[in-house]
Amino acid sequence: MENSKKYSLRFVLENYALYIIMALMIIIIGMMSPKFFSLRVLRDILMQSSTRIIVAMGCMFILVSGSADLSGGRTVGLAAVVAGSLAQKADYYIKFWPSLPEMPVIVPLIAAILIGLLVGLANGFSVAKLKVPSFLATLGWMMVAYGANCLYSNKPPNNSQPLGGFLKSFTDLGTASFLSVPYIIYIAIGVCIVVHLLLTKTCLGREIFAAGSNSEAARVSGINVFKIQMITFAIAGVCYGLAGCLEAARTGSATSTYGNGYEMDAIASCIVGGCSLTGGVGNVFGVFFGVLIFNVINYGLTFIGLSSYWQYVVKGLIIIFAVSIDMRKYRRND
Amino acid sequence: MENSKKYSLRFVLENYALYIIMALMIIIIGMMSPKFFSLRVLRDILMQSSTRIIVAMGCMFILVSGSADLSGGRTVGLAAVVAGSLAQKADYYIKFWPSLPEMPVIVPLIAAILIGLLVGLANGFSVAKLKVPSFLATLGWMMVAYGANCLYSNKPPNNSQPLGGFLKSFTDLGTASFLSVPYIIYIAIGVCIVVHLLLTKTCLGREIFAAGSNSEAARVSGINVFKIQMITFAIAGVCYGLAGCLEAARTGSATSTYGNGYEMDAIASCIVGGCSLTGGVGNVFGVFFGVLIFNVINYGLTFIGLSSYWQYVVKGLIIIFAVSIDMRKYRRND
Amino acid sequence: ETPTAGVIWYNFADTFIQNARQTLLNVAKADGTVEIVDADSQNDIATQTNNINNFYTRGIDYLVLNNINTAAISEIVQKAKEEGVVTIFANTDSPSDEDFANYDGLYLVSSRAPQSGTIMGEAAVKYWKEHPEADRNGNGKMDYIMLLGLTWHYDTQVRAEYSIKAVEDAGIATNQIGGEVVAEYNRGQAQEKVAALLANFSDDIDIIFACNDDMALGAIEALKAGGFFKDEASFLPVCGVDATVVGCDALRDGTLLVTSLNNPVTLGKAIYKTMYLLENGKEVTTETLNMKGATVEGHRIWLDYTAITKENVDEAAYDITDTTF
Amino acid sequence: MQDSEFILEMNHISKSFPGVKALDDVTFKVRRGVVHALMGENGAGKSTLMKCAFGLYHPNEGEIRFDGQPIRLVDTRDALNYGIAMIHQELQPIRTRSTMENVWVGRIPYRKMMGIHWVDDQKLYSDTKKLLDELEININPRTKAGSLSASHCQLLEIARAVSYDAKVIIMDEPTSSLTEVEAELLFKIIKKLTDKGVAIIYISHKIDEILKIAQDVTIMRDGKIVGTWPAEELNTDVIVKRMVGREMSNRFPPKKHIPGEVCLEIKNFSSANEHSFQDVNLLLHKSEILGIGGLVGAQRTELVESIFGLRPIKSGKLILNGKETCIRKPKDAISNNIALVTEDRRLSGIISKFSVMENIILANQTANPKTYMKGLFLDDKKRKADAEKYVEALSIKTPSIRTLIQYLSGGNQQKTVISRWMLTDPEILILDEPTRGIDVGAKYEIYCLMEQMAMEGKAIIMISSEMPELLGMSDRIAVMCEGRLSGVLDSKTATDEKVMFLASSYEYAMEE
Ligand SMILES: Nc1ncnc2c1ncn2[C@@H]1O[C@H](COP(=O)(O)OP(=O)(O)OP(=O)(O)O)[C@@H](O)[C@H]1O
Ligand SMILES: Nc1ncnc2c1ncn2[C@@H]1O[C@H](COP(=O)(O)OP(=O)(O)OP(=O)(O)O)[C@@H](O)[C@H]1O
Ligand SMILES: OC[C@H]1O[C@@H](O)[C@H](O)[C@@H](O)[C@H]1O
Ligand SMILES: [Mg+2]
Ligand SMILES: [Mg+2]
Repeated sequence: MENSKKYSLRFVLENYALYIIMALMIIIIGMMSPKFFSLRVLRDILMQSSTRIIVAMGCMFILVSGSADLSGGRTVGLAAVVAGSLAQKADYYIKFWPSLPEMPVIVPLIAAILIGLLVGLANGFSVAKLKVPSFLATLGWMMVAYGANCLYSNKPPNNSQPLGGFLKSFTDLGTASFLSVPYIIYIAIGVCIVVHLLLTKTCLGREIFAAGSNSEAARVSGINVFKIQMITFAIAGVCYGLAGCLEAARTGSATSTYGNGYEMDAIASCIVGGCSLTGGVGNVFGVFFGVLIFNVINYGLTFIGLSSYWQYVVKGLIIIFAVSIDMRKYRRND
Repeated sequence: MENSKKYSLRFVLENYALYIIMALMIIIIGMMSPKFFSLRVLRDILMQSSTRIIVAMGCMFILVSGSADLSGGRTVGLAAVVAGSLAQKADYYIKFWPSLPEMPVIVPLIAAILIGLLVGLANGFSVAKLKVPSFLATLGWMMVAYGANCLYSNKPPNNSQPLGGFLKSFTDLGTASFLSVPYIIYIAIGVCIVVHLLLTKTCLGREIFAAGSNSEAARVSGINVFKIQMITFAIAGVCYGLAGCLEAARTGSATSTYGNGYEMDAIASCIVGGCSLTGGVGNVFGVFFGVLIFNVINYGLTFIGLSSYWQYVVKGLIIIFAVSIDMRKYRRND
Repeated sequence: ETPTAGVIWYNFADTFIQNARQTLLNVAKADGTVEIVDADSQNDIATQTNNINNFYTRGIDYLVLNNINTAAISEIVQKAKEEGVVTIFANTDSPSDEDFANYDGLYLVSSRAPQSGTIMGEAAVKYWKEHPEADRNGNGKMDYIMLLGLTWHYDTQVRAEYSIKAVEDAGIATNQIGGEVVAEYNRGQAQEKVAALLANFSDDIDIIFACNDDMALGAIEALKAGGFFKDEASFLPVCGVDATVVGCDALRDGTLLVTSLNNPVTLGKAIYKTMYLLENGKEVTTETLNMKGATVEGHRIWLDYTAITKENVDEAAYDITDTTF
Repeated sequence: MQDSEFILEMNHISKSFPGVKALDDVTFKVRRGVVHALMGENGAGKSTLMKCAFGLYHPNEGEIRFDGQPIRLVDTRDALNYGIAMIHQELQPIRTRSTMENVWVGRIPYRKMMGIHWVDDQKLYSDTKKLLDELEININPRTKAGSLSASHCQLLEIARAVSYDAKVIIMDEPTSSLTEVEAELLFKIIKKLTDKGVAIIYISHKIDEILKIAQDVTIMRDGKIVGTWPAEELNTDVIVKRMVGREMSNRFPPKKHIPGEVCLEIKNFSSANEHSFQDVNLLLHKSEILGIGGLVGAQRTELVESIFGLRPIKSGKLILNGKETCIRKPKDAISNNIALVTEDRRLSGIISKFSVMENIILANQTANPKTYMKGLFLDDKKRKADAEKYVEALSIKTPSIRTLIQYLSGGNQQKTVISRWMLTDPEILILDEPTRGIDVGAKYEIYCLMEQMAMEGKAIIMISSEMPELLGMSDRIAVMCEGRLSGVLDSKTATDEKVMFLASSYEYAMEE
């Protein structure tokens, strides 16, 4: 009895370490400032997490398939700028495309997604066909995407100014709410559900896992690894494109620096959420939670007024601490 | 005959693809601007590569041992600032440590190396003992190092301003020459030779390779994988620390942003040079060359006056192109 | 052989820099006296060091340096002297009098960075005095959030310092909320940080200073989401710097209190004209330069920041395609 | 339209790798519905030939015909589409996925809805269950492949190959990690398949098996075909002679060693893993070869790995030469002169990116670095000399000692790992399935080396699932069953039946 109880407590602690640490963090912050326990804070955190969740979902595909993707951030940036440039009011005085009429919100959305898809396909082709290691292939296309973004943004009359003057229908995407929950949160959760279904319930998903876990075994079993890699990179690209569009809508602006660093945040969140850089593992809930934990740390530390410098230190230590506790679950049997 | 000749040309093209591409690049740039063929350009490129080479050597240890290291850049930064703060002239008007006397150049050098070592040991312990995935462990310590750097730099009277007023003996480390070759180039080449000998000619080196290639087999063969990981991270840290000190000496300055992004450049150079993210492979010459090719691209594109936006695009495309050609050598036999 | 100027900007991704750069390129192309090649330091001192070196190797007649290595100014000047290249420090911390004495070919073309901070501070003081309700928690102190750009960046440092200095010089006590809030000149980051601070300190915050417009606009978005800017009563003063297009939009909307213009066109033209005058063997004086808002003191050419508010927002317009000088 | 008596024909196939001509004008024809054995020494080119037939390698020359028609295999999908399936010698399962997904990977049953292929998990499960039941394989379809033992992985591979409904199934050493009981199972499966007209290409080094199940036998040597014969015309000696190229009268060297005093004793050894071995007591003498027999899952591997410090124990004592010794990690074991050749050479044996030389000297170099150093640095001469000694002693077939081990044939990789440990000159050598995948000639050489070590006073523990080996080499045979030691037999009196009996019940008193 005694023994089994001890075992089960330890079991819970080890298996839910991350959740427990996050709960503790929330409790500590809440004790320092009870306002933390509010719907508003919850909504803020979810909102701030939403585009990152979408990026992380894209990134998860890549990690599960056994590659790495550094192009996420810059693709978000490129998509944001392109979407923004197509979402301006007709009478805005430095309109990016002066001759274009006002367009329904679907146009910038589709454009952003297509941009993402394009980068994704370029990545996929370089990795799957040209056999460039994914780290380098996506680094290369990241540079191209960023360069293209700078060139695009610099086009007169914009001349690298932040884009603004977006249509309300567009900014609503990122700021308006339904039942006091911002659309953007629905969208992020929707993406999570789709990704979850895709990865766990469809043949494609299973093949992605198989190819990522052991591409040699997948190949000899007749899986078209080339196709799988193209599709994963394409899906990831679509996620980045969507996130870019939402990022522009949410902030009401876009510049070429948008998205910078998101790829690292995404990879980190995925790994905290249980993905591995060697491929073949990952689940939507873990990654969702991985993003959340980073955003709770970010938000919480700012919330209590900790200086940015200390935030870096504390954040780094929390990550190492939390993950090292979390890792104990894999060591139980030796 | 016919056949064998064809084979051998193809063989050369495939096996030396990167070198050939670099040679072509140099020839093209030289044709656009003949001044490129000068000793001064060569010296510039080597000088600009030198700290990068040292960082990449550190990074190579980590990759060979089967981990990844994101902390390189920020460790360089921290070491640069600490070294700089100990290398100021006694009468400099915003002296970081007003009460310290002028010290011999060995003091900041040792301090920088110790800082690097410290970060390295922290990384190593987190990976080897706490079993935190190296990506997250080094990401965490990178944040801590950066936060510490910001806090340190922000100390009055410095208030986050770039450190300057270094002793000549210190800046000489990075700028003075012997036989018209800058010291810093000797140092970088010296580091390469030491690393080469260490990796290929010592038991430790072979054990690092073994542990990186198949850690389970290495463990069964009596290799202390914990020790190996600690040592590799420590060596890498020492390289970063040294590089940080030299970076401060070379630029005559140091701020908390020093080294930002060096880790990615280093990893990219290593992979171009033949390392793999899955561990167990890598050689000094390849990595040396990997760094060089990036620096030739950077230098050359600036030299011909290509706008930096186009540089991103061109650089990204060159990397993908060059590496995809290079990869053909692995496909010769199916 | 047309003389060549090697121009090094700290970061092409910076809107202001980009416009100054473009202006300089346009003017040079139209005029043809001096040819421009430029390089991007990508916000990194080591890269800047490389760039300087590369230009010397390549061979240039003028070096225009948007310097970020403010700790090594004397060394840079010394090296320029040795290379015999006329050097213009552009929009950065000024070399010292000794440096100018040391090298005759040294010039500075720059805004007075502290002005941008002072303009924010003075606008804040004006607002504070005109609006007794501005002390929202009634503690008699101006409770502010300071959004920092890149921490070590000279502009950030002086903007933060001089805005608060102007407030305190006016006899108003201040209180900083949230410590150093670093948002890297970035709108999204500022938005997220301010949202978090608002959730906790909503009733205390009296004003937000931002070291550039992008961060100010991020703050405004967060404030809007936090229930501000619904009407007169829910106004909260936010100050920015740069007078970007979107910044001016916010002035017109009545959300941004003040910004200041460091006119990139003036900077680009002043740099070019300085070289033009030197090429033609003329001295650089306020008169020979003959540009609005530019005053010459010895080899220092100072450009004024202009305070921009809702009233004079049209003055913020500039045209980078204008090549007259 | 059966216009050919052969289902698969490979004509004049050649294939080269850098430094080796692996296949040299090989012609190989397989009749319908028969078991066609392919035999040859390690490195003869058997796997390479089969990889060509499966589209994994592309021959430099030659033609492949299927059902009389010439075919071109761009990749394995083409082979599978034609109806060629393969059990791979060196393939790992998809460790992170379930058994059932491993079986059906690439062909997962689905239901189409809204144009999307939704996995039909129920069918996936029931199909797998049905298949496994039919084959009498006892694995839960939902078990993760990564947690299956080597033999279960092999059974999984077999199930997968069968599931394709192929016309030709290539089996590359399917029984190398199976015990005899499981091998019998495979033979039953093969019988069923051939009855349905499926042709089986069967590669094995176990001659008894071949004689039992094959109709045709092709023998290869050095990348060439020696010939093809009906199995009834052959016997062990003929096969060996044709494979090795010389007569081999004995399968085992004569036992000359005489066991001496006790050198290792384990008392009440229990694994920290409660599902593994419990309360094991065992003695090992100098100059003794102690065999350990048992069925798959008997926890033999766990036991020896615990002795070696690879796995933690909960309780028990280990007494080495009369002294109680604590071994927590392999390094401790090695410094006590214990060596272990592990069961799974891919997982814990070879360093695939190392050369043959470095693989051979790895353990010894780690334990005694000074041996290989000249001044501060490693001395290649000494390293080379040691490596070459064993390449010769075990006739490891490799273009050079600098060739990466991953390019060696399976059997030669195994020999390399064995040499690694022999080189450390241990007092106690533990071998876990040492001759897995090794040809008869090389086996004999390994047995000779074991005998020689025993003569020198060393002790050897050998886990083996090959009954002849167990009976032929051991002085005593410890038999395990479900984590318990069920008995120790003296090999002079031991028989197949006695071992099998003990292997299936541990409530049996010690004999001795
Ligand atoms: N990918 C490869 N690269 C280089 N050499 C190879 C490769 N694959 C096989 N070889 C070489 O081809 C020869 C034949 O190898 P193969 O694997 O076909 O032997 P095998 O008959 O299956 O032997 P075993 O009984 O040990 O499995 C060997 O000398 C081997 O070293
Ligand atoms: N329940 C299990 N979960 C995970 N791994 C297992 C389990 N059972 C056995 N294994 C692994 O399978 C391998 C062989 O298992 P075990 O020791 O039970 O068999 P054995 O009798 O040694 O068989 P063999 O004759 O194949 O060596 C070991 O590496 C062991 O860790
Ligand atoms: O000079 C650097 C800084 O310049 C400011 O004018 C600008 O607002 C900031 O974005 C920052 O770039
Ligand atoms: Mg107040
Ligand atoms: Mg084989």
